Amino acid sequence: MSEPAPATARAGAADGHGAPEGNPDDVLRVRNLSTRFFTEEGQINAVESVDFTVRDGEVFGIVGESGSGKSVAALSLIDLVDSPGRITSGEVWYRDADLADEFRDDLPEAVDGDFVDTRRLPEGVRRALRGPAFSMVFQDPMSSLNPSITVGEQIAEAVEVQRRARANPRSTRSRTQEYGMGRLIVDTLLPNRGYTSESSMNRAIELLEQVGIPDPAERAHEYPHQFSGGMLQRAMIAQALAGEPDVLIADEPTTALDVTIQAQILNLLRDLQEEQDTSVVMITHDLGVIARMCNRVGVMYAGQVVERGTLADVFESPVHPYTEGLIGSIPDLDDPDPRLQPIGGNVPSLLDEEMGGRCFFADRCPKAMSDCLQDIPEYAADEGCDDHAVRCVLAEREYSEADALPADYFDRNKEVRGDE
Amino acid sequence: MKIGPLSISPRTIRNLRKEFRSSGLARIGVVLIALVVLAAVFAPLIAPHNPRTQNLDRAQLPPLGFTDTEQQTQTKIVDGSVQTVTRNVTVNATATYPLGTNALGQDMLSRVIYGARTSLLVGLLGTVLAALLGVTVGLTAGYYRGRIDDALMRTADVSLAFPSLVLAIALIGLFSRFQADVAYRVSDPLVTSGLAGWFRDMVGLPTPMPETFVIPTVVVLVVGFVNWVWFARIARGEALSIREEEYVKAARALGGSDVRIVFRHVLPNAITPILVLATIQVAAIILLESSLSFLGFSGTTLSWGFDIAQGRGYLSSSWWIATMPGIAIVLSVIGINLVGDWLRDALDPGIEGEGGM
Amino acid sequence: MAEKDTSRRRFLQAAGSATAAVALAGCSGTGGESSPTEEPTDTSGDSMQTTEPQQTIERPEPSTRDGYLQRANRHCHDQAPWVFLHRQYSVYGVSDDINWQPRRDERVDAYAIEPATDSGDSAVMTQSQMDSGLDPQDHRETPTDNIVLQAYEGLLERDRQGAIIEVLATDYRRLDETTVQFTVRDNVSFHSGDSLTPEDVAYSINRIVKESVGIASPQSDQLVGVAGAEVASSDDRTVNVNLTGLNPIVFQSFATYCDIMNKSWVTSHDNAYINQNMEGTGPFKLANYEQGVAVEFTRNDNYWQEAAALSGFTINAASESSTRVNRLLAGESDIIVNVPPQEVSRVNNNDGTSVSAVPSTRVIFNAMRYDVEPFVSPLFRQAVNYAVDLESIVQNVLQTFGDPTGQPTLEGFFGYNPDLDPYPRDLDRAEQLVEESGYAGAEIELITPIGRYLKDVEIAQAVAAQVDELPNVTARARQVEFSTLVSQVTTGKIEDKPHWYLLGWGNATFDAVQTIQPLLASDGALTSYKNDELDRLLDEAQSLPSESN
Amino acid sequence: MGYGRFLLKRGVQGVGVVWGVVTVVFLLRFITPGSPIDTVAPLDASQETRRQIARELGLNQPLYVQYLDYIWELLHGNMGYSYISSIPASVQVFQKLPATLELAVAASVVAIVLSIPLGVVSATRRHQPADYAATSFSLLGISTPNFWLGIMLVLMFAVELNVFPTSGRAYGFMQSLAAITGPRPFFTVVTAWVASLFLPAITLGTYFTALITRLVRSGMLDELSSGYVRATRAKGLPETLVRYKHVLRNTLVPVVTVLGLQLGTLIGGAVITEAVFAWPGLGSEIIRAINARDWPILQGSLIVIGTGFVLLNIVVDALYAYLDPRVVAE
Repeated sequence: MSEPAPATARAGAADGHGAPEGNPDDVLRVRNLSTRFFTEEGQINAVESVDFTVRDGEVFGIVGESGSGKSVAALSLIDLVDSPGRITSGEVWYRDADLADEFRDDLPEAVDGDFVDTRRLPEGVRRALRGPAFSMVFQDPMSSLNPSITVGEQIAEAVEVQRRARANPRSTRSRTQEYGMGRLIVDTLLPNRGYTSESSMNRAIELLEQVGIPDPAERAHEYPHQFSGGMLQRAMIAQALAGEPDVLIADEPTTALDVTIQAQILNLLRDLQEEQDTSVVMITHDLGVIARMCNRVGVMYAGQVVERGTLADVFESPVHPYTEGLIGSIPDLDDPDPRLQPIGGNVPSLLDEEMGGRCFFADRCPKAMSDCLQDIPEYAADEGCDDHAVRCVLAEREYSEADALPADYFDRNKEVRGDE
Repeated sequence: MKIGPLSISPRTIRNLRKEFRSSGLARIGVVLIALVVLAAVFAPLIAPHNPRTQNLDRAQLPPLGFTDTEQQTQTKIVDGSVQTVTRNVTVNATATYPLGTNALGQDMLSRVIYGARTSLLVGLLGTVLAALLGVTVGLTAGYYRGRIDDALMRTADVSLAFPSLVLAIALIGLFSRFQADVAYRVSDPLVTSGLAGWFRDMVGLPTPMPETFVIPTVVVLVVGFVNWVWFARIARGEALSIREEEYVKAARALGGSDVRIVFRHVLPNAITPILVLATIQVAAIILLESSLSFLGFSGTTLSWGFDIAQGRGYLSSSWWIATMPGIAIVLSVIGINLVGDWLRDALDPGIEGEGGM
Repeated sequence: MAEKDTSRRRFLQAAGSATAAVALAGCSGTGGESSPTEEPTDTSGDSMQTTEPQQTIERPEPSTRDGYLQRANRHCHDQAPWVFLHRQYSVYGVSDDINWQPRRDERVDAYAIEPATDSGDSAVMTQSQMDSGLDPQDHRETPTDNIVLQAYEGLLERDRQGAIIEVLATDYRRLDETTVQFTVRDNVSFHSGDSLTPEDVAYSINRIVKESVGIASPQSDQLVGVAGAEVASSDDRTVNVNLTGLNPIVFQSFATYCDIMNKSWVTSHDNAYINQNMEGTGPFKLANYEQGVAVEFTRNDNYWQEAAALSGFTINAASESSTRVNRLLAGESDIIVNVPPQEVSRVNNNDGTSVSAVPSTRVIFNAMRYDVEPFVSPLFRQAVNYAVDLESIVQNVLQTFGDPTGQPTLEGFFGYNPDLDPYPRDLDRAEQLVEESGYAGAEIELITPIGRYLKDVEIAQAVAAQVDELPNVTARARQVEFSTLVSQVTTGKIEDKPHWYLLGWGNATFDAVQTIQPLLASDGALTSYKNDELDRLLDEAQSLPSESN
Repeated sequence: MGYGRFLLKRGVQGVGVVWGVVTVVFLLRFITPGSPIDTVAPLDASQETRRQIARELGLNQPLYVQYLDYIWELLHGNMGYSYISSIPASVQVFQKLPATLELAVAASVVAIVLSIPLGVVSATRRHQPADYAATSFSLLGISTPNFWLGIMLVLMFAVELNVFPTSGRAYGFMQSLAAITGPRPFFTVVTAWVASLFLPAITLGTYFTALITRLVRSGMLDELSSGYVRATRAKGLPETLVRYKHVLRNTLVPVVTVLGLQLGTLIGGAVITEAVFAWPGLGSEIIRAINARDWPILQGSLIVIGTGFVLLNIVVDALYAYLDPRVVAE
């Protein structure tokens, strides 16, 4: 077993043996996860050495501006990063005793106690975790459902794939049942649906009912374009729950919806989460959603989790100036101080070549110091509590005017480097 | 950039540049098209021989790099039966005829170069005609909608029901019976001005070039006429959506005349997909023209399709006669298609596979 | 006398115009006349004569029909209303699996084919086109002829040498000036089993010549001068044929035309049926008919003569010569028609196939309209002839499958003038003649059909290129569809014709008149020329008895 | 709107288009120079004969009477009689139709069987050798005139290698079926039939293979980047299902539309392929009819093609609506 390692200086320690230390309630421990996109313009470091944990039955929030890498981080969890993106390093430890037993002998380095590192599992197995282990709700329900297949059928598919998987748990083949082009041609020409069964369709209808869709039996046979946005998001949630996942990842589930609908969907998610005791990773740019839904929260900036901890830790005693800025930008009804403090500057480029070895927030940071011009590890924010961690030198020392960088430091450097 | 009343936004130009830089294929396409255009325009300057001049003694010479073992057959009729004496003669290629010669001893390279003229002329003129016709119909239908739209689009449906090649051979075949002149002969300015002669003397190719060039007018008219539908469909779609734009509504509210609105507002905004379609259509019409000349429905003998049809009878003895013009067609159509892909990727007008051969 | 002349004249004129389309289209109908009547006399040392202006030489008035026709040919040679080109050959590709000799009249009779190897006793022929329906009396072109003649027979036919032989008639004779009598063969049955009766023969003749009987047959003019037929005696099996006047070539006509059909079969079916089925007396009967695709025959085992050697015969078509050759070489076909010169060596060098060729009855020429500038000048017309290198065209374009000509009439025909040689190539002389004609600097355009005659386009392009070499004439060739050209030359009005055009003319009668009359006499159906002297020579020739007929 | 009503509406529109086709075909004879009498009458026909022929063909009637007559006869299945062979045009045209259909169907089968896997491979292995090969092939395919391709194939496979017949059609589909019971050995017949069909089908099919490969590739790339693919994967659906049941199926929607529009190209391609291979179909018939001015045959052929085009487009629309339910709703 691993030694008790301090939360400090964890970032660089990629020893790769054993799951990171944590709370026994953890269901997911993400460590040092990096995802990069290799584009014609260059390498983009969308997710950079991210660490966090998710516990049983809690809602973990990831908050950040758009472009901060939070969606990519979510996709990395479920291994859905598309080319040209690739997860380049890191571990995703997932607690599943059965799975751990199965691989304990064959892949000892991927198993630690009840935890398995999904990154080290064979791809087929990793894929098989989608549905029963992880599932995801996406931002735009309109584009996240196949427009040419009925809603019920799509949910039934999700049910069916798990039904088949249970019948033969470790064979990925059993889920496809040789569903290839030949079968597609038959399915296209003949009006029967070759994949799903009647029972899975019934289950789909149940699920639709569960997420609060009226007349589910009829609506199951309708197509996505016949649904309203809110209804569609409910259907998406039903689809995501079809596999009874341990971890449900909700990527901006309410952003594309009317404000009035947003609350309904959040309530639904909350209710279902409590009912089914599922863990939820809630990804949003909306601090209000975080405040309302989450137990713990991670703040992302430029691909990194810059601060994480319990809701109270982060909201009430933020350490990182970025977190402070974020929270400062919420109008607080209790404290009618009219002066909001928006964060100056723009989200930084994630192009590898343009990211120096420094705190990425330094160029926008009101408290930037010369210490910030180096790689910043993760520090424990509060003594004795490794739950609240922050990537900022301010966790270790006080801000000092003397070390402050000149206001135009980054502008000058840009000119020197000749960047646009 | 300003092209007449049509403006192309800087963003479009930037996209074009970006796509061009990132796509080697687009560059190949531009080079191929440039070659074809240069060959077509400057044919009288660069063709090594007069494409019509025959030299029966030099017939069926192989292209450079090949030798041909020709079986010279002397035939005599004795009592109604043929007696042949065959001897094998090795025929060597000469640099004078780099692509060989055909059965009449005409230089294949010169014919391929002049054939580019016919293909390009018919391709461009036919496309312009089809575009004028189709865009007019399409804009009218899309702008006025209602009954006019219905009537015009049903006409388009009827027109679509006749495959363009079938309609083209029917029209050419039926109309050219009594009016034998299916072609219009124009004088070649490069030759009549003496420029070609001067240039050729200078580079040491003193052969006189044909003073006139044949434009197969009936073919141009027919290919233009049979391909208007594709333009009509695109233009109509664009007009339907553009007429709902606020600025068009505003122009209408201000009492602008329909013609003015269409020309000032609708057409310029519909021009991108039309241009992309036009590019693809040039390729389609070049293929159509070659098919027509291959089938013998053409107004000129200086055409790739015609040469292929002629060479077909010599496949076993002189494969190059049918092969060279075929390669010319393939390369020029590839060039246009590559440029079409480039424009489509850069401008993204959302047309796919419209327009046929 | 004069009246009689006129009527003969008119008769020939009608015959000429009627055969026009047929002859043009490459479908000479008549069988080979008896072998060439006379060997050409020795013409050595006479060649200079042909290049002299002939008008200056006094020649005695001829006294025979042959003499007048030879004089007419000399006139044509001198006045050069055409650019004289060549005599076309019929070139076949033949598989070694069969024994068969080609005929001059372009007909392929499967009865004359014998299997040569034991690779089966059926054969396939590929011609350039399929039939225009199977009614033997409702067509007039060679491809259909070759199909219907396998199943239908006439009263008389010609053997390979061209002599008239009896087929469905056992006897034929002239009763008086306007009546001839045929005796119909007994014990002949149609494919259906019906017996051939004199009634069938009379009906078949009437179906051709009388519009009121059956159909308006396009073959009526092939039997021109025949008014009708009736059964003379059923017991004697005789049929009398009534003529409109004295018809010197009536038996020749019947030896070529008039297939005999079964009257009861014809009258009980509609045209569509008759065009898709066959009911003849011939050595083969129809097995399968796919319109425009193929016709399959099987042997008629009840044939009145010895049954055919082949058990089956299939005719299909490919308009592309290379396709036909490929079929022959691939063993898909046993006989193919019209092998182009460039394919000859391929066919001959291939194991198991060879080329078989005969000179045909077709002459290829470029007509020059006498009424338009610059062709109005005989000097200019001669100049064009001198400019053409006929030798080179025959050698290089036709690869020797052609004989150069210098007069309208082909060697071996009645009226052929053996003293006339083809024009030699003489560019200086041609240039000088152009200057003398006063048309220096003329621009002329030769119209040619595409693919109708062997290498027609290439020949026209060669001619144009050679004439273009004259420094004082610009010439080029332009091709048109054959149907376009035909529609222009057959209007009967000289103004509708192109100024200069390539044409071929098949004349199956082996008589000079059938070429000169329709093409060059001032009242010819397809004429491009008008000259009183030539008309006079023809009139004289037609008023005299013919040794050959 | 229900599926049935949707089809009914398309059907009614189709009838209208067919009527337009018939009208155009009828008028074609009057706007082109020359009279049918010239085709039918002998060259030396008298004025009386010509008048007689005009009466027989009904040409002495006013235009609208001829038009109504023509439609009336058409409705009774009568397209007139060939000027050349006297055979009813309907018989002659429908005799030629199977050969052309056979060619078109074979080419479509070739195209679909080859192109969809090619397109799928190309899209799913983007920027890999397989993709480059498929992309190059499709570029070449849409740029090569099919008559030239046909000639080259004949040169290679029929003349040089002698593995396929050079031209013509052996037996045909129906005769091959009949050979099961018929006197000819079944295997020989079918082999000959398929062999004769092979090169023409490849010649005609190549353009469409290339075209569909391109459409499938670009369509699939578009679809693969759409949101539902990620969602479908996220719910645990195996890649095969994602790729075929979801992505490919949606890709086929625009492909089917374009193919509907390209049917004319298919028929036009068939005409020229028939000319290259001496294939005895409708295309050869049309060229013959044009050259011979055989109006009933030409008109009949054009009407059959036009009607076939309309019918096939209704089928395509039905398929389209089936694949993409949003269409019916519009």
